[in-house]
Amino acid sequence: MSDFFAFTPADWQAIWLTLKLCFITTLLLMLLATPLAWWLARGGSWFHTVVQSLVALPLVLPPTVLGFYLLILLGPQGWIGQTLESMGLNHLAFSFNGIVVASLIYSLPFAVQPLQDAFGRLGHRPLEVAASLGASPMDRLLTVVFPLCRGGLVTAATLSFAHTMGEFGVILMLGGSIPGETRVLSVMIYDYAEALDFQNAHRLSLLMLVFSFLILVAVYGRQRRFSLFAQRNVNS
Amino acid sequence: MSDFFAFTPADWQAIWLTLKLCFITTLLLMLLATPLAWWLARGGSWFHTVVQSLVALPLVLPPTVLGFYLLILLGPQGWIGQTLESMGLNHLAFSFNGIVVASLIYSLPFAVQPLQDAFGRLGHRPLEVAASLGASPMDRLLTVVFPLCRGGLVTAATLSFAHTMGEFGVILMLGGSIPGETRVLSVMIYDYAEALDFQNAHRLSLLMLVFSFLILVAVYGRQRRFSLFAQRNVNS
Amino acid sequence: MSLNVSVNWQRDAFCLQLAQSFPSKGVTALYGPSGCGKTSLLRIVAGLERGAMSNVSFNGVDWQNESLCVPLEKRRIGLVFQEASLLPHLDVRANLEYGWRRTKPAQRRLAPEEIYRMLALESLLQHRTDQLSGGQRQRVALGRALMTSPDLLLLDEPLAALDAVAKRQILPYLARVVRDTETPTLLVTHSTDEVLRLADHIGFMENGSVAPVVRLAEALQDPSSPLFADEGAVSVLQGQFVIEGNGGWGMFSTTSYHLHVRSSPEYMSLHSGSTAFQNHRLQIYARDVSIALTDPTQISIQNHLAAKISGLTEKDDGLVLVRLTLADGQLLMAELTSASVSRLGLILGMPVWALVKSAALLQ
Amino acid sequence: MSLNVSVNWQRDAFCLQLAQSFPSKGVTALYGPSGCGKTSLLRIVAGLERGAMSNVSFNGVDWQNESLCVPLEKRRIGLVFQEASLLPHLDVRANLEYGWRRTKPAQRRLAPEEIYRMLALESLLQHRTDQLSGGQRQRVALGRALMTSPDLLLLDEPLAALDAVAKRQILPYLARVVRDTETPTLLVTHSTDEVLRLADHIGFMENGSVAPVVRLAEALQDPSSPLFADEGAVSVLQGQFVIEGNGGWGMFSTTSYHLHVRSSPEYMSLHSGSTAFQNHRLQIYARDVSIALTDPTQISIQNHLAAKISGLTEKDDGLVLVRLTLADGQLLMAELTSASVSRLGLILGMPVWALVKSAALLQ
Amino acid sequence: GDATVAAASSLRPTLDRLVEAFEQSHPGDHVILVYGSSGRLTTQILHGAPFDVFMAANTEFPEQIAESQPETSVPRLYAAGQLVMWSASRDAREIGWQGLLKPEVRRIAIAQPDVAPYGQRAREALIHYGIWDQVQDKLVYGESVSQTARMALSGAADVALLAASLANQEAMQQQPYMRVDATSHLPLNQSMVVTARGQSNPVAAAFSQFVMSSQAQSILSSAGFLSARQVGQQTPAELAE
Ligand SMILES: Nc1ncnc2c1ncn2[C@@H]1O[C@H](COP(=O)(O)OP(=O)(O)OP(=O)(O)O)[C@@H](O)[C@H]1O
Ligand SMILES: Nc1ncnc2c1ncn2[C@@H]1O[C@H](COP(=O)(O)OP(=O)(O)OP(=O)(O)O)[C@@H](O)[C@H]1O
Ligand code: MOO
Ligand SMILES: [Mg+2]
Ligand SMILES: [Mg+2]
Repeated sequence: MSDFFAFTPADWQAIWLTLKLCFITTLLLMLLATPLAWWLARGGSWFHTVVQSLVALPLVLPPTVLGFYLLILLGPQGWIGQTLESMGLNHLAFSFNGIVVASLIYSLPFAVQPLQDAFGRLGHRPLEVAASLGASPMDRLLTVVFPLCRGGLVTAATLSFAHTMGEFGVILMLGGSIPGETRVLSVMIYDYAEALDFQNAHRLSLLMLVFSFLILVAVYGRQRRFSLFAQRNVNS
Repeated sequence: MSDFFAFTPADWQAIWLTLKLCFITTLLLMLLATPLAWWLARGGSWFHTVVQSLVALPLVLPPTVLGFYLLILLGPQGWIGQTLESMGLNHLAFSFNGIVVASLIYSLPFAVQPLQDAFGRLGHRPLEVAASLGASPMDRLLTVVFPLCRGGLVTAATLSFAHTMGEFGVILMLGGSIPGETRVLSVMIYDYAEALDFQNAHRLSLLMLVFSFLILVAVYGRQRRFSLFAQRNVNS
Repeated sequence: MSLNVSVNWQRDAFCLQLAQSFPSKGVTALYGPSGCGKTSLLRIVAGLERGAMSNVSFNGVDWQNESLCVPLEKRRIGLVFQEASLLPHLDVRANLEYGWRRTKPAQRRLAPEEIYRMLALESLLQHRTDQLSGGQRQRVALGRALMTSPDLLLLDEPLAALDAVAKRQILPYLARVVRDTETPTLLVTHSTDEVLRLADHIGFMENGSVAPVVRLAEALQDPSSPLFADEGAVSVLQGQFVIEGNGGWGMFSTTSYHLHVRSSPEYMSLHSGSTAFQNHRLQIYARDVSIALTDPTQISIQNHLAAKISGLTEKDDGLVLVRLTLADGQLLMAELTSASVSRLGLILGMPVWALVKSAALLQ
Repeated sequence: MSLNVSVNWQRDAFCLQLAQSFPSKGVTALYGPSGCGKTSLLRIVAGLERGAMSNVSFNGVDWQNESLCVPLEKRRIGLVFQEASLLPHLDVRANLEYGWRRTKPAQRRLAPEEIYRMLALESLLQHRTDQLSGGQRQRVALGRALMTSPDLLLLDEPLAALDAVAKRQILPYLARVVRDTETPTLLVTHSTDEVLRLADHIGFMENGSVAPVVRLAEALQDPSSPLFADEGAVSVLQGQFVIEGNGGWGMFSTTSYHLHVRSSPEYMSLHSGSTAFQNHRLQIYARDVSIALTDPTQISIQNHLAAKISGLTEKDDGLVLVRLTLADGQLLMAELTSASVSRLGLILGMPVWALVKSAALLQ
Repeated sequence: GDATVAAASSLRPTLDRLVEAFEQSHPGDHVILVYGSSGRLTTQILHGAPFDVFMAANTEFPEQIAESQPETSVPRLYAAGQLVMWSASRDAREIGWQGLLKPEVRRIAIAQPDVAPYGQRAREALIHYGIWDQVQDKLVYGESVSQTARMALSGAADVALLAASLANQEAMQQQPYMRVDATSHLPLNQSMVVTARGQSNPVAAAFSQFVMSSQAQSILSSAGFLSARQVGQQTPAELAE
């Protein structure tokens, strides 16, 4: 067993990279998805509908194909890549920043949807109450919206984290599997499996599964305790 | 343009297969996820937490790796596959039924999470009211829970549908890309891209994007109209 | 035949503990201060608090005990919550018809049109529930419960959100509904007026327990009843009522005296056609009764009743509750200042005249 | 200086249309039937109905017009909704302190302990909101609004869910709070009693519009006021009150007559220390006033006032409202049956004795 | 009858033409082509995939299959791949191996050496020319040669080492390629097997025969492969030694 889990330096590098990618992506995603979901939850125009549909679209394409389009767009010849280059920055293909952007796009729907649901169901009353008690919009967000939408936030963050962890098609294409830069665990497991090196594939898969399972249990366990407290409150 | 969309018989076959897969998967998923989400939303034991975490786990593995494990499990050597064979049925690898099962597992979290959120937030009151008016549990489910959790149902179905549509790693591995049986659009697009046949890849990608966009707009548009009606009701 | 409930339920700091039999006929009021457990008790009767250790049986049928729990939808209970809980995805009509559709035709005793009319719901039928004001919502909730022609009505302060006018309009209808349809009712209320108008029995709740349920008339004998905390003591006389002329005025008579009293227009419209009613109840607030030593003339107070002082209870607020026995033996209470009592030299057994300024016909 | 509101708002079938100035001192009651738009009006004043075409200004500051809308949190409004809307993720103490923390220390006029005490919240502080009964929740909501020491209180039937005892206990404190802290208050209520106890001004609402706001005393002059629909007409006399002995009894005096009356224990405890009060209000229900042609003796009614009949209004229910002018010119109303009026031969200008059975000290 | 042929994706689209020719010369027979990475196809065959013939991009995987499924035919070398250098932005022939070290070449795409044979050979060539260590920071890896080609096509990678058969594709003909000297790396021998399942299928046998026909071999060599004859009629077993 201890032998089974004797990770190579390359493994450690990938583990570290994966965690970094997942944390950064989840963080950015929450920052990005929260205002977007709020806007989507509160508005009713056709424009909202269109944006909401666009957010979900990345789901529909096969990841490597999406990755290819991103590669064209974010690479040195693509207009985003070129724009970045002309600003003296690096284009995004084959870089850690690039796969963060790709993960953001790819996991966006998983962050937006639960948040939007939660915000939509919050209703106006708690916000009206807080406003009457002198809370500014930002204050209301932090002290009313977030605590009351905790379930949605947890779901959004968990799904984003897990999805980023498992995603590899986009990352493979756009990231180029560079050790220490874009070669995350999922890519590594994929490579092992392709090379029929199942011992290593099993080892890393198990690691990811156990680790993720523990995170999920921790997160859901906390959330569950909270939401049961809140349950009788629906009508108060 | 008309030329651009002149699909080959193989394309049509894949389109049809994809739609079939998506519809069947979404349908089964809703049937499966609804009781599961209900059970998860109403219970608070550690066992619930564990199950909830297990549901989300398929997200974490790279799809082809997940597909690989499913292949091992559902194929002629796997114990599920063997059990099926010993019952005189076919094992599930490389068959349409197999990729349905794979899609079910892979998209399960996207169906369960929004439903669970919606059910959890429903509260007990509407159910108590309906029970006092003589509605049996099934009746309450159909006439109270579903209408009131419509947002969650729509989100669940939409995410499941889109995710099944875009998913290809699992399908590729377990399904084997057999024309008319498991070669769905996403696999086909992937194949075109692999062959550097970008004209065909673009064509099919665009088809999927436009089609999905239209579905999403239709679904979200309807939902949005409904949820705005319901918004002032949160406290009634 | 009755509703039997026994509960022993500790929930956090609060403990609900009672073993009580509620009459399964007429209206039983549950009266008690905020937080004493009234809502909790109703929820247990409805089968909504499964955590609670409790035994409930209704008309001989076990609803809940250690081994069984009949689900709410099988109990045929009409439930109206403190806050209207309309189903937000249905419009008013669909809310109202929700229970109606689920009631076997043979069990339907009340016609929808009648319920709509008595709760003035006709004009609201097409509305969405979020277009209703608080009072309108509660009316719909009440109507919805009645539409199932329930075997037992549980009302948790159903009229609290109604304005005085609406309340006054609906009360007699509610009274008639529960009486005419013979729907036994448990009514949680804070309002003495509602108790006097609707209740046949009353159970006083305090801190998680209920005092034995008594007939309302009995409860009114007790000058220190919690019912009187708000409006003071009330007497209820039994007699015959005969309508004379219009405006609802008529004569309330017992074997030995008459009172000129008035019934409400709502009452009149409910009983239009008949003019004489046996066995009616007349409610007289003690503060509306004065005492004279001789029968005064040249005074506007019409109803002068000969009585004998059968009790003098000094209260700590400087008022004296005088119990008067009328010629037919019924009890009438008068509230006087102790200054008046000593000025008039009132003592036990003294014959006096009771002057009744106003009285209200109940039932 | 006042609260000016003008609204023209069509919402579905309902149209709210008014241009009204509300006094920015004391308590202004909004009184009207269910569904007449009271809640809608309060929400507009609070800035919660942005869709509504409306102009709102308060003490000279524009809160809302075509081009601007001061957000609710900048208006320093205390808001209590019809249904308690506690923040479910906070416990009672945190709910109460939510607004307090967000109030600049310089603006805090009310100490939390005082608010806790007056609303009996001390024992609830550690509870979760879902452990409260309906009445307890509403008390917390009230306390929470007061904790911000608001410039304007908007109360939407805040006491509707309280039981009679709790209501009676809290009312005088609420009255004192709005008075002592000089917090102008808009109070939506269905209860005449609350109006009489709390309101300085009153605006009658009907079908989306408000009649001009008048002083309460003025509104009480009108025998057909909607306020009287429930309890009948009420007179309010101005005078001096001197406490005599205990139990709250004392003498209410004007230049020309005295009445022996009693104030409530709650009132007493609020004013303990002083014994004489100028300029007090005495509330007398017309149904508590009888008329005698000669000053009767040997009767328990203590307060006999010489008066002259200045009006006789026959109502359609067989009752006559008699307007009496007292020696000092103040108005007192008596409700008699038309039978009594004709029996006594009452006519305009006739000198009579008004017998006041009971009276309540207001303010 | 029908036969299903699983083929390494680097055979696309050459094999399409080959199948066309087969079907013309064998009327009534039909071949269903399933492309994929050699590794995945091997895994699938080991787990019961319904493939009759497997044409790999290397020799190891067919051997592995033959070993674990005894009914499998003896692996047979049918062609060898050729490694080329290609760039979307310039003529690869002018870059040269040392040119890869210049700063304007920022990214070099090769197939993942642990997974794809072309990647393995690319690594060997880079080692052979003594620049493996220097180009480490420039390397990006495609999951297959095809993905490597797409990285170069998109311009995101400045240079790629890939299969001649891909560089011959219409999409890549905008720029000429530079053939990598075959002596700089081990040969890219590719072999095929008729699977255990295909043994009973006459079409599978016919097709595997056809692949070795001169007609098929010339299609392969015109697409950028070395025909079996060019590699020398060695069996994979002999090659391994
Ligand atoms: N979920 C809960 N957990 C713990 N205690 C609770 C809970 N719900 C209510 N309580 C407590 O139980 C007691 C009874 O509550 P209940 O709602 O039955 O009172 P009530 O008599 O209906 O009051 P009201 O007239 O104000 O509605 C209260 O003291 C309350 O604090
Ligand atoms: N969202 C809405 N859309 C359309 N009409 C509405 C909406 N909300 C309320 N109304 C209507 O507006 C009118 C006024 O409602 P409002 O809530 O202001 O009444 P209210 O005077 O507060 O009544 P109550 O005393 O019963 O609370 C009602 O007739 C109601 O039907
Ligand atoms: O097995 Mo391949 O030929 O690298 O795609
Ligand atoms: Mg209650
Ligand atoms: Mg209202």
